[in-house]
Formats: sequence, structure tokens, C-alpha cells
Amino acid sequence: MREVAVVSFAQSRHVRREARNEVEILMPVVHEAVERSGIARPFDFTCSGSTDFLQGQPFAFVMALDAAGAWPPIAESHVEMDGAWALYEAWVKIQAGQADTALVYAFGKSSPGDLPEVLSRQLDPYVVAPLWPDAVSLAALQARAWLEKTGRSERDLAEVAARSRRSAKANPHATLAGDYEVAKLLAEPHLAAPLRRHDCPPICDGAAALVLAAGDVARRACKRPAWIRGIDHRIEPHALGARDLADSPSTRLAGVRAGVGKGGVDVAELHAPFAHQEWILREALGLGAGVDVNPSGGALSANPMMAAGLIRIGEAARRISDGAARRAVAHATSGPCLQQNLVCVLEGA
Amino acid sequence: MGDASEPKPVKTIKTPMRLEYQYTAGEATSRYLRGIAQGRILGQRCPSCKKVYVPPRGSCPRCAVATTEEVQLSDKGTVTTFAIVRVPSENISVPLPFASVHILLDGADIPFFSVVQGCPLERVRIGMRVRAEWVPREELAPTATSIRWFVPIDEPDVPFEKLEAAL
Amino acid sequence: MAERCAVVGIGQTHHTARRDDVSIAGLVREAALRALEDAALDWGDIDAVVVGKAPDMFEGVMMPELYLAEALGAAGKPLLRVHTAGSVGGSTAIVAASLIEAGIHERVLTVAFEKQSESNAMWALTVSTPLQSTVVAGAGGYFSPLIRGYMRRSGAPEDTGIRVALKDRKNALKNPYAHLREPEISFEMVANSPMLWDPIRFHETCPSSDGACAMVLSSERSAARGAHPPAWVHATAMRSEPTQFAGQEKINPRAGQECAKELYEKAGITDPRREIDVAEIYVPFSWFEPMWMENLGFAPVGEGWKMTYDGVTALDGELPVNCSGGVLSSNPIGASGMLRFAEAAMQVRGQAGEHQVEGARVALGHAYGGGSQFFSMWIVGSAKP
Amino acid sequence: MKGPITEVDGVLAAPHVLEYPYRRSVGPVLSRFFTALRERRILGVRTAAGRVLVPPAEADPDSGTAVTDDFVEVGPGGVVTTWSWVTRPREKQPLPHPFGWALIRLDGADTAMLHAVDAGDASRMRTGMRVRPRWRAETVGEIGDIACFEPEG
Repeated sequence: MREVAVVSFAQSRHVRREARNEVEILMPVVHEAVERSGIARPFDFTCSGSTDFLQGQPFAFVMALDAAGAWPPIAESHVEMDGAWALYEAWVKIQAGQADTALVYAFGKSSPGDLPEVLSRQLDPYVVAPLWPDAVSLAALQARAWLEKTGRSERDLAEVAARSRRSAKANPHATLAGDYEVAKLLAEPHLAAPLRRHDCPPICDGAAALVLAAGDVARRACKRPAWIRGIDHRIEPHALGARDLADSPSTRLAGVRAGVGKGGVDVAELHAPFAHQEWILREALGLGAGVDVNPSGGALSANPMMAAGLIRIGEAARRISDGAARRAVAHATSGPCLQQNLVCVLEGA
Repeated sequence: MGDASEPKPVKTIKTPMRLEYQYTAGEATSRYLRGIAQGRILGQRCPSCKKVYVPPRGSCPRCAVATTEEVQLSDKGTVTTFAIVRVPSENISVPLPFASVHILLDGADIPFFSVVQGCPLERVRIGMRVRAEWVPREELAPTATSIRWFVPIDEPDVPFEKLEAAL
Repeated sequence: MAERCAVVGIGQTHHTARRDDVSIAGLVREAALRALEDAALDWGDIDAVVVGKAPDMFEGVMMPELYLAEALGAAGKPLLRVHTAGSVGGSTAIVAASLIEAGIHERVLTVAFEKQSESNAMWALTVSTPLQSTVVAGAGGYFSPLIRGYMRRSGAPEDTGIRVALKDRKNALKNPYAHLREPEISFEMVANSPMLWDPIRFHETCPSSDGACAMVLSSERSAARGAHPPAWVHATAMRSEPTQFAGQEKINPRAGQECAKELYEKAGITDPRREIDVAEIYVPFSWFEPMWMENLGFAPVGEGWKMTYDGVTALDGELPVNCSGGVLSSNPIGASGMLRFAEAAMQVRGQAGEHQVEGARVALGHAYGGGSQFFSMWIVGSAKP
Repeated sequence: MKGPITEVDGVLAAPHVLEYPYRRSVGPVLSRFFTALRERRILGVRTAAGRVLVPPAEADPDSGTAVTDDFVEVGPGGVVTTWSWVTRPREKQPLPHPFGWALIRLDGADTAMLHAVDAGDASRMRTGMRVRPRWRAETVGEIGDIACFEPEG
């Protein structure tokens, strides 16, 4: 395996509603990531992640190319997935020896639509989508399955939410941050029982970009590159009724393949948009109590669709590069109720 | 094939979709449309390559830099190429057939997509000089439809060689 | 570093305006099962799945690969979804190939599809934007002015496009999977067909199809199992440029030129016209054949039309182009690029049946998308690279 | 798009509607399912490994292997395996008043299907509860032929 590292990372401030269009949000973020890398354009490969349904307009990624710097023409690809999978595609290109450097970016503008309703268009188009179940209600089905299987309580969910938003106070990019009392959170009504509003991610607009580089190029670009020691992703069946929603076997398998258990973990950035999902993911990845989970505040503090997974990798890499962590795990998810999961292990040396 | 009165098996289902969005135009497009509402066509100049974009998108894709300098453009221009559209399209309200044209506005560096009316279709040609036909002053609004279409003007054609770069 | 990659299984559906007999899952499985059968493999032999398709609005399913996980036997496996506009079928195959070349997987199933009949292609491609006025009528409305520009610049005879259409529709008669199979097709029929987006005539336009294409790609270790010899991937390349900017060359885009240049260099090709035996290129409107002949370096700028005119691109010509009937005869948009890549591989595997070019050893697969701005290409050969 | 133009955060905004009456061909497996629904019966399909999938699918979710031709009638009653409660239903959802979403394993099925449960109040919902379908007055052969499920007895 070739040595590949994240050498720079940048993200927008994720806000409830952006006045700017995607190119306007994305361009400064891409510029920042490129400048921080110190690597001169052109990159050997560029890859992005986004989806058209958020704004209800086809080909959003085509215009986003304006922000990437695609002249002279670049070797470029796009996944209709979270940007974490764009990073995976770029990592594969580098592994194949077809690139030494790559620019990866992702963006999502969820504010124009009713996101939980828009996400219902991801569901089986014959027997589920016609019922228009919203994403929050489906996450709530999963939350109950987990609560009842483990005997945990809604307090365990509120604690994740309170801790996440407390951590987010140190994250200038977060949408939601602050001190919340668990007892007060639990006094609030359910949004979709057993989930309360605080157990759910904020809906926001945002973008992120990072630069990957191989071997010596990475060493030259960055004092302390965040080396990708393992990366893998797996999908589960789509039918919710054919899965054990209280578990995440795809995360477990990806974690094993990525080598999570080969060493101690200092920091984990888990893409858990809903509070209970953090517990499911911790368990699937075998993360013990000593692991600092979501020091950025996680997706419960900022969840720009299609970028939030890539941001987990960027946040984990940042903590490696600034010396706060020696070994970190980053995770991204896609699809209803953690259907698809990616796990990335990063190390400082 | 069995009893004719037997109901046919279900082969298709209807799954109508309706999603409502609040579209926001972004900063550059909003500035442009506010200009349109005043009967002005505003482009933006790239600080790097100095080319003028219209409608402006807030950036120059060639240089991947933000554009901020505003440039007021003429509402006259030259047809660089065109199609005569004879098939209906769900999203187009212009009656068929019509001339869908690329127009290089005077002072701009990228073609502007519009429609030419006011002359027989067979007279529409590359190099033809045209001018924007606006809706009446009191109907001007911040939407692209404030320019109804373009009409020919009595100026000599621009030679093809001068337009080739804009194709 | 790079492992060799082989195409060991190819499958496609019968393409038609409305595949009313299948679901979306059934459509992709039809292609995938044919590819598996061709490779003499089963679902369990596949390590990863790479899916491609054009805008999700065609079917109204957001990220439909999630729903297709079961149908593609992907549970417990990695699944990727690529979307690069019209070039997506090609770029999807390239992503799948790089998984093999990187040594990450032994066997990858790649599938591209479109079920356009669930909605309407013209609508899905040009969903209107508030505050803007839509004056570009679908893909035909977008590309027609570029074709007019090419005609004016090259001075090509006006019947060039008619000749391309006639050739491709005749080729389609030899392809059992083609959508448009019109035995009565003639020069007059094409010439007299109505102008849709003048200068594009009805019979010079691609259809709107339901269809899918699938390939099994394999490492060298696992390649020798199917009945047909593998097609070896000699080179792949992708290039993109922005949609519209000042000074852009839209008729002969630089992204396409540079993509081809890199492709030939990687494949060790110095004289493409002589060294490539057969090409499957993305021609949705007839005039794009001469335009791409120039862009791909097969003809000097302004002279691509001569290749059509002189019969060079005919099935029995010096460089047969689109022997399958091409996009002009079948166009399930998301799959169209992969069909080009797959048909190129079928030629060097000697698998193309009635539209086989005798002795084809090196073939080009080409796809483009967006506003002539996304390009993906591969060279496949019967010999190991 | 027609609609009022407004200012939002200093930029122009206008309503945008993405709307299409998608018409889907369902294929042979779901054709059996929907045809049965029209007759107020619920069918599952058996996989080669012997599990009964409800709703039926063309492939075994575990392996991708094609399912068998063995369609079996299941339910109509079943058990809630997990559920959530909606206090403010969206317009397009099955019921206009508060209801439960539930995964329901019908009698004779090995997988659960998603549908709405009209239980009146969240306090009447629990995992393991038995429910039965409430059929729409006029069935046409689609998932909505089951208007919702309701508590049994």
C-alpha cells in the first residue's frame, strides 16, 4: 500500500441558511485547503461529493467545478455520495499509481427544501417512498430498536447531545454549540419519539475541502501529515426490515478491514447524525471509554449533508497534524439508518 | 389467456413526486437580477484575466477566483451561433418554432443565451446584430424574463472571423 | 504499482423506449447477470460494486444505489456511486478499473443504467430554475448551436450528418440489443425527417432509452475463467473543464484533446488512426462523429467530416466507428458511456457478433458529458499491456 | 417558475417546485405483491435460502441470489418490531393525525415491512404489539392500498 496522507483541510462555517450559492460557498474553502497544502495546482486528481436533490436542481456538481479550478482541464470525478467516498476514490487513484496529489471537496445546501422529506426520496421507490416517511422518523425507529436491545435510556441520548454541543464550543465552524443541561433536554417534548430535537442534527449549509498527497510529497507539504493507515467502506441491505437496526455490521466490517483494532485510538470522529447512532458506532468499532469521541462536536453540531462525512476525516486529520492525537479513527455514513459506512484510520507517524 | 373478465395483473404504479423548495439566487446572481430590474445588464470582470462575464456567477471558472468588479454592458450584441427549435420542451414557454441564440453582448466575453424574435427565422444568422427587447418599464422585475427576447437592429453583420473565438 | 486489469464479463439489456416488464432493480440485474454469466462467476465472487447513472431526477430516486444494494448483491461489500453527467458510464468503468489496478480488489462488478421512461428526459435535464428564463431546449437545444458552429467553421458538406446517422442506424441492425432497429432506413428518410433543433434532424438524434450495461473487471490472477478471452485495459483517462468561460473552445474542447493525448501516451499509441482498430465514441447527434474525430486526433481540425464522407468510419472502413449503432441507436443516458466502453471490449474479445470488426485487437471507448466538458476514455486490447 | 420574489438574507429568493408524476413499471415480483394487495391479500416471496421476504424483493438481501417462484400469503396480522411516533404528520404521510411508524413482521414473514400504525396515542404503542392492516376503501394495487395498520383486538 502506498503511503497517503491528508495534508490540509478547510471547511466553511456551517450555517442554518446560506445566502451564497454553492460556488460562492465552496470557492474560499477550496482556496484555503489548497493554500494550506502549499502544493501548486494542478492536482493529479480531483474528486467531489454532492447530491442534486438537496436543491432540486440537476447537475449542481457541474457548476461547482467553477470553484475547483478546472483550467487547464483537470483529471476529475464526482460521486453522488458524501465527500468521504470522493476521498476514497482519490485514495484509490493514488494507490493505483495514477496520482500523487488529490483535491477532494464536498458541499451541501439543505436549506432550500424540507430535508427530512427530501431524504425520503432515497427509499425504495415502490413500497416505502410512496408513504413519504421522513428521515427523522426512520432514525427514531432505529433509536428505539437500540434502546430496547441495550436497555439504555433516553438520558443516554441526551448526554451525547449535551457533550457534542459542549465540545462544539471550541469549533468555530459549528452550527450548534453551547452548554445544555441533560435534565432540561429530557424535559422537552419528543420530536419523533423516542427522539427529541436535541438528538437530531441541525439542518445546515456548508462545504469542506482537503488535500491528499503521497509519500514524500506529503512530507514536504506538511510538518505532520495525517497518514491514512487503513480505509474501507461497506453497505448493508436497504430494506430496514431486513436489517438489525440496533447494530452496524457494515461499520464493524469496515473497521476491521481498516485496522481500527491494530492500535490504541486517541480520537474518533464519528458521523452520527442522531445521538443513538454514536453508541451503535462506538460499539461496532470497539471504541473504549478512553477514546475522545467527536471533539469537534460531530454531526449533532454541524451536519452539512454530503460534506459531514468528509469533515469527520478532516477533523480527525487536523488533530493528528496539530499533535493532539497520535492515532485517530474517522467514520462517514450514508443512507437511511446507517445503511452505508466508511472507516478511515489516521496516524501521525 | 384465461377469463377475459379476470382483472389484469398490476404492471405499473403511479408515484407522483412534489418537493417544494425556497430557491435562493446567491450573491452574484442577485446583484445581476437587481440590475435587470432597473433595465441594466451588469457583468463582472475577472481580476485576473480581465474577461467580462454575463450573467456573472461571482467567479471566473478559468482562473478559479472570485469576481467582484461590476461592469455595465450594452444591451446590444452579435449572434455567434443559434438553433431553430421546433420541438416542444416542458420548461419553455416561447411559441414554436423559435431561434435559440448565443449572443455576445458588446463588452462581454462570454455568450449570453436568449431568443431572437422580430424577423423571419430564415433571416437569423451568425454575425447578425441584435438588441434586447425589454418588458415595459413598469413591468421590470428582478427576473431574467424582464428581457423578453432580442430583435435585429440595422447594423452591418460582424464577420465570422471576429466571432470565431467566442464559439 | 499498478496491477493489470481485464474485462472478463460483459452484459447489457435490450434497450428500448420503455422497459415496462422490469423494475429498476430488474433492469440492472438483467445486465449484471449477463456479465456474471459471461465471466462464469456468481454474486459471491464479486468483491465490490461500482454504480453509475446520470441525474437522479430521471427516476425520482435520490442516490438509487442505496435501494439497489440488494439487487446488486452488494450487502457486506463496498459500493460506490459515480455521477459525471453524460460521461458517467465511462467514468464509472474507470473507477472500477482503478480498484483492480490499485490491487484493492480481485473482481469488481460495475453497472450503469438509466430508466428514462419513469419520467421524461427533456424535463429531467432542464428542470427550470426560478428567476431564470429557460431558452435551451434539452440536450438538442444545447448542442445544436455548437454543431452549426462546426458546420460553419469546417465548411463540411451539409449531408455529413445524414451519412453518419444512416451508417449508425444500419449498424444497429446488426446489434440485437439496439433500441432503434429500422430496416427501412435510407438517406432520404434521414434527410427528409423533420428538423428538431435546426440543424439537427429527427433521425440524426439519439433516442430516449431504458437500459443498463454491466462489466466484470478482474485482476490478472483471476482473469482466466470465462469462455471468452479477456479484454485488457491498456489505458484510461479522464478530463474535465468548466461549463462556460471566456475564450473557451466549445466545438473542439481542450479537455477532450488532452484526455485523448494522455490516453494514447499511456497506451503507447503514437499514430491513433493506424494503431486503433475500432472505436466506440459518444455521438448523441450525428455531427458529433466528425467533431470527435478531430478532437480525438484521428483527423486534422476541420477535416473530420472527410472520414465519414470517405467511408473510413464505416463498419468495413479503415477505422470503424460505432459498429454497435452507437448512442444514435440506443441512449439510456447513464449507461451510454459504459456501453461504449463495453462495446470496445467486446470487439477485442471477438464477441461482437454481426457487428464484429474482423481481427480487432485494439479498441477505443469514449464518453463525454455536460456541456462537452467531461471526458472519459479507455483503450482495451486483446494482448496484455 | 412563477411565484413571489422575496429577499432572504440579502439575496433574491423564489419558490421552486420539483414535481413529476413518476410512473413505475414494477417487474414480475412486485407485480405479484401489488396485484395481491388489490385483492386485500399480502404476499411474501421465499428466497432460495428459505426466508420469506415481505415486501417481496427480486433478490436475497444477503447474497443477491434471485428469489424463488414460491409466493406465500402472510399475515394479515403481525407484530411491531420497532416504532416511532409522529406528532405532526407531514401532508403526504399516510394519516393526518398523530400516528406511529413501525416495522411490522407479518405472521409467516421473516422480514418486517414499514408502515403507519393508527394507534390514537403513543401510549398505546409498544414493541411486540399485534397489528392488522386497515384496507383503503378502493384498492388499486399499490402500497397505499393498506391505508395503515391498527392495533389488533
